Amino acid sequence: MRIGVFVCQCGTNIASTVDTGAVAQRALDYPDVVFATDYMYTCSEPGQQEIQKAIAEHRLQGVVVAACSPRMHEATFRRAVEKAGLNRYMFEMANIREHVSWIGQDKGANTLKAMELVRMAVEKLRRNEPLFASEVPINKRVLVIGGGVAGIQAALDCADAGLDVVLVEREQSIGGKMAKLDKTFPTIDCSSCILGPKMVDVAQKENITLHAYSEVEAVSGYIGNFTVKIRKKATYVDWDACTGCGLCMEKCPSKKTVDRFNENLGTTSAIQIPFPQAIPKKARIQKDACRYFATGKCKVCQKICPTNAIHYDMEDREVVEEVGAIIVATGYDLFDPAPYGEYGAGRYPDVITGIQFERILSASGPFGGHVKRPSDGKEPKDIVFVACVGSRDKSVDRPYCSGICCMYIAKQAILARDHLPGVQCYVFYMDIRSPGKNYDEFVRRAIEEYGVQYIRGRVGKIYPRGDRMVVQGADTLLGAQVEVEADLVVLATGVESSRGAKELAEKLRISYDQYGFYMESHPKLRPVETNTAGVYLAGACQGPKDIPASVAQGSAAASKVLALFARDTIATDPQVAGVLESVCIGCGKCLSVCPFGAIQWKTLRDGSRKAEVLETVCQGCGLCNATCPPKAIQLKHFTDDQILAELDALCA
Amino acid sequence: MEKAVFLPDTELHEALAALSADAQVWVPAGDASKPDLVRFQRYRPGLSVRLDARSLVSAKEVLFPRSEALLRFVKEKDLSVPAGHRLHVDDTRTVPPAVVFGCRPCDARGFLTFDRVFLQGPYRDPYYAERREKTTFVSLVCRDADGACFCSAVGSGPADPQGSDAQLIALPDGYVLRAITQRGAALVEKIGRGPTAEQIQAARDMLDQAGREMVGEGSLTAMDAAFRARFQDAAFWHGHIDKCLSCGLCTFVCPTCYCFTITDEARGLSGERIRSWDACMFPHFTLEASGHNPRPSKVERYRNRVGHKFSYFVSKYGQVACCGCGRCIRHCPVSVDIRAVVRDLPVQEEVHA
Amino acid sequence: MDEKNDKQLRIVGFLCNWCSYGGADTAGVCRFKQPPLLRIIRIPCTGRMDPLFVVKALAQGADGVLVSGCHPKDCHYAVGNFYARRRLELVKRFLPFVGLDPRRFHYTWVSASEGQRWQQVVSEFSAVIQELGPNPGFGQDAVTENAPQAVSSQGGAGDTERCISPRSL
Amino acid sequence: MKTLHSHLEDHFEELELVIGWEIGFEPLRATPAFVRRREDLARLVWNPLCAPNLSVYLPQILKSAEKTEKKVAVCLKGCDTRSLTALIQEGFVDRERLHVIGLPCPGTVDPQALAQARKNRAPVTQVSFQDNLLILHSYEGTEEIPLDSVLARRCRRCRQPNPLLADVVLGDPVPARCDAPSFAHVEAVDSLPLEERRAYWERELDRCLRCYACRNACPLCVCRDRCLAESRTPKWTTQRDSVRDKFLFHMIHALHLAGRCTECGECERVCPVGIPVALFKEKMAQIALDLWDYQAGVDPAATPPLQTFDPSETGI
Repeated sequence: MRIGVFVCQCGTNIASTVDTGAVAQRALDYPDVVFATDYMYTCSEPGQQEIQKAIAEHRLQGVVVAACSPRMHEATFRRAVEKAGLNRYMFEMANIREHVSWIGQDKGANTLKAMELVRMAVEKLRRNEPLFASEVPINKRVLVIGGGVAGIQAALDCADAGLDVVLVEREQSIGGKMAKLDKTFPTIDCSSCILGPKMVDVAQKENITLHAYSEVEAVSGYIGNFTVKIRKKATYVDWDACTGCGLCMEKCPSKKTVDRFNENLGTTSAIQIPFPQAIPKKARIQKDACRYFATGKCKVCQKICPTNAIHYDMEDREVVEEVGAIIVATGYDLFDPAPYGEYGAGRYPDVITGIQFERILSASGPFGGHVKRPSDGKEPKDIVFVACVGSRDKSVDRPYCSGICCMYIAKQAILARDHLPGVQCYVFYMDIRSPGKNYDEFVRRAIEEYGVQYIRGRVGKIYPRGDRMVVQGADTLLGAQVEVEADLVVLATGVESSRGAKELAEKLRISYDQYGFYMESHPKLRPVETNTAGVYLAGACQGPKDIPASVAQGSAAASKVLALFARDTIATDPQVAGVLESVCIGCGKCLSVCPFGAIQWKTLRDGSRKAEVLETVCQGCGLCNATCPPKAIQLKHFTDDQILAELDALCA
Repeated sequence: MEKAVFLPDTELHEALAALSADAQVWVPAGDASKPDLVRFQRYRPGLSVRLDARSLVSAKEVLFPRSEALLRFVKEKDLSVPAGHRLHVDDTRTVPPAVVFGCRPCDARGFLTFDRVFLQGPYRDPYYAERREKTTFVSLVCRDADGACFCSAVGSGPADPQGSDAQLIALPDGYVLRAITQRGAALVEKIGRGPTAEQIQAARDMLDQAGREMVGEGSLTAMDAAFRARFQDAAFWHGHIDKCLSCGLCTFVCPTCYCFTITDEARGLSGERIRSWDACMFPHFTLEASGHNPRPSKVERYRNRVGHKFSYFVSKYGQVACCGCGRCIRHCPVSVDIRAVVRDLPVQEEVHA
Repeated sequence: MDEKNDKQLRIVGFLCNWCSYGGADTAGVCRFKQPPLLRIIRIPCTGRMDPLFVVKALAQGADGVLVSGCHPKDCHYAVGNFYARRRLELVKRFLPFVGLDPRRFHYTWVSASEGQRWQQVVSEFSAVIQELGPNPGFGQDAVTENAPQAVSSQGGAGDTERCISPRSL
Repeated sequence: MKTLHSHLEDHFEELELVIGWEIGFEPLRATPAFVRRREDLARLVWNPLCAPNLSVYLPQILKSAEKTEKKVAVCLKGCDTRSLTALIQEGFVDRERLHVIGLPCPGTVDPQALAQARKNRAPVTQVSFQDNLLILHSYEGTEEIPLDSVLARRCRRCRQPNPLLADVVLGDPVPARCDAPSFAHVEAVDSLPLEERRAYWERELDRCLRCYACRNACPLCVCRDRCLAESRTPKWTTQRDSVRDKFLFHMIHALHLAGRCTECGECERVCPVGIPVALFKEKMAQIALDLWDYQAGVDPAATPPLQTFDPSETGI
């Protein structure tokens, strides 16, 4: 190999503490180095031209640049050598700025270290091989998991662009948490009025396939070519036949079924359509509440159904969808306040959660939009809101801020005053977090126009006194203990990761943080990508988010998918593992450790079993390489011989 | 006895020290921590010399080191020449005289196989030749054959002088050392004292006795044809070889296995060309560049080992490439018995009642 | 100036590309001064770390070996460092059994933003290595009882460049 | 060995092959026997000389054996069944194709120790066993040597004399010599100062011939012809006869056995130059026990510790 070495002075960034000329001179003593020089700014246009000129003049087959971090300019130089006709992987960088000149002032020691780093780079380069990206066709269908507002937005954007969309929703209807909200902050517009049309859109788009009351069972494949198994859970109603007329609900004798959509505040029938705007608007039998399933007798719904849609023998069904990209928009769940025993949630009917209050406020809610308290149906005169229940509290393992509660408390207080002008609202809070557009103004309105009393301090205890509740807490601004008597207490429960989030992450092979929120690829610059290529995030599954942020992310994820699908094929990173079949012993250790399921069995003609890398799935971590006993599987560009060459350059 | 001296037990160390003055002296010696672990070691004062014990490994490494640099090379960078460097090769070597003292006759005889290949074949190996010329073999007439020994079966015996320059004959209080070759005579002159007539007589008696002793049953020297006839008999080879682990122990302890591999061990611009022991029981031995291996399993490999020693070498050089030392049998982890394999080679006529 | 003929102590660093290599970059960008012993080999993930690299480096005389990756649960590849820490801890505990000084091997987790922590890790480990001095390696100065009649000096020391350099010819 | 013979006689029709032991070229040598004909069953023996761990043959034999209804019978001592368990765990052996004859084991003889314990020098012509006594006959007379005085090192620390898994167990259970894993020999090395430990291993490994008997006798060394120690690409070791290259080979072996070695001690038994190579793996086993409370070859359903991870693990 003919190698050229270019030592960058980086102005004085390197040259002031490294003798770059001596480093270049020394490089000429290394094997295969036929050209070496130092240059003021190697990354500049003339600097790159210098490299390209030397490649031509000295017939270089490999290039080492000793300069800044490869994380900074490896891509730049790879492009430069590629333009000059070299394979982009016949290039190595020695980091003599961040790792040498900037961290030490002893010029002698720095120069020596720079020489050794160049030597290591040369020795590695001598064992480099040209690598070529392969192209795989893209299946231009997209799977959206989760039919909340983020998922709906993503699905609609993709569908508008002409893509085939598969939308999977775990619940009976799409709409997510937003469908349960009465109004939205800070505009106080009706939640279902703005979400409803989008839900209808989903139902009407011909290129959206909706699997409601369904869950993702398994995901295999890789970017451009995923295979997804979806389990359609049994509803005991043939949705092709059901017209959503609601006759069954009327006649169903099991009217005492707990109404989950209404957050357990009311009752419904065993066969149910969760709410009037549900999409799809189809009935489902809740098996554990149904008289027929309990006793074998009843069948009222079956008799009454005008389209004969009821089938008690229905079973779960599996469908398989092939897609090229996946958007995960599985949303969030709300913190269960049970750990706060001193607040009495669940024990006292008039201590409720924010989402329950949302249903109370809703015209389609359990009380038809009349603000009443659950215990006796009386209109409350005093309402206390308690902020940060399950947020910013290490004692319940929820140290993070849920982001939305400050705002929804303000909204609910305002709405309560709208509904019952005489009601007095109190808010116990730690800090008010209202950084969105028009958000702080909204909170100020609650305080100033609606007279909501904000008390800065934590609530210590909530207990009944007569038919009212006593809220004991501190007012840290006054430095005094306060006690407020209220008819209704609303706990602003925080956001937590959706139940089952971790299990789904395992199926998708994406990372999640310790609270179960999915990890984006980069917190600033790759906010909707994951580290699994072809899987994108939208909405609160990535972390607490309000509606505008979720919608924005839904659109962002859709745009990522559209960008991906703008091409017909996808180039794969060739720095992946490869198997030398003649050495593979078929022990399967690589298969068992691969975090991406990128290795599969291949049977040779002689019947022997060998590992095979799915290059498009492999992410290039090298775990298999470290695990393989005979080292038959090698991570390209980071092979054993390449790493050993670097090591041997230092000591042997 | 032409030239003989008596070496009392008490003067053994003195004699070895004297020989060490102008030669490397190799003796069977116990390990410091494991006295029964006897190997050939370079003599040094305090070494626990064990002429009474058989060495685990043969003395082969004295003339044929486990690895040796055939040459050293340096590529001197010079961009004015097309290669970008000038190659400097250094194959100078210094081989001091050596003495192998107290090996068994089989050990010394084993080198006759080496000689055939390294000295008397179409190519003379200068590395081996120089050592061979400068090394004197003093063997001890063997009186303690064990169950693995079979020197007589390959045409040798416990008093075989072939390959030895001098012979030690153990007496109760010392050794009679008798020269066999000129080189041996030169060595004998340097040590010991004049033997008494009784000592000479006792040594003669011992030699006679040892010379008549048969170690190992039958003869294994004329198996060439039988081997060829058995070559394709898979059941035969499986029957004997299923238990073989395919390690290289048998070849590495063998005094006559001379196969080697040559590799370049380089770092940066300099390195060495190494010759090191190889074994026909190893997979890489016959692995071809295409990836094909004509001896894919232990059956083919072991068959080759038997064939080489008792057939191919015989037809090429007229002698078996085995000295009957029994090390391969004695130390085999699963006691594969090459004698039994060779003995069974001839197809037995079915005896009908 | 010749980097082979000095008394400089050397630490071989194996750093994952995503976290610790970035952390070392961050330390550089922040100009956090560090002793000049460390030479970094970039690997994609600590999951790529075969514990044999550690053993081989120390056997052939690296004065120190430093492995650093993403904090557990922050692995770019989700689980690479979970595997790595088992393997690295195993080898850390094994080294002293064969007489290799375990103080010469350190593994830790540094994120891309922890420039200061990186400075601290390098400074502290360099101080340990300075204190320990040169690593004898394994078999480097072993007296081979049976030095054969050699054609040349035995290659046991491994560093042929030290035996003969172009200049000595 | 009536029971072994009669058991095999009774079941021979179901068997394709029986792997057991027979007397080798001298009475003190038991060697593996591959029996395919009924009349050869009589050659099989079972006694404290039956040292080889026959599980080493199984992956290869099962691969090449014809896929018939018939099974391969294998005689395994207590400790050998741990090796088999590990092989099953890793998918190298199909349990269904085996007929495992488990043999409770009183311990095996260390030939070196036996040679030292003998007073007579004459070759042994006949051996018999009685109540943990070895009775050796030679023309010099009869000697009785207690088995306990000539046990192999591995057997002195045995905690698995009885088979863990078997289709049939022949013989009465034997009490284990150690209740808990014993690492006394490892600890003896650990008690040396660091420098001396290195010097100790340099001295021991200097003898290594790189004949790879230790590797090939190891039932868990599943790479066989693809061993990294002989590989030139990648090149971890050179062909030099240097202590460091030998060391690297043994480190490759030890690290590949980490969390997998069932401590059968075969590597050490077969070493022609007496290097206590099993200590490397015993040290690995000690570490695996300390760190993960894991013992190899005990639970066929377990995953070896380096093949898995635990996010909640702290302190490492």
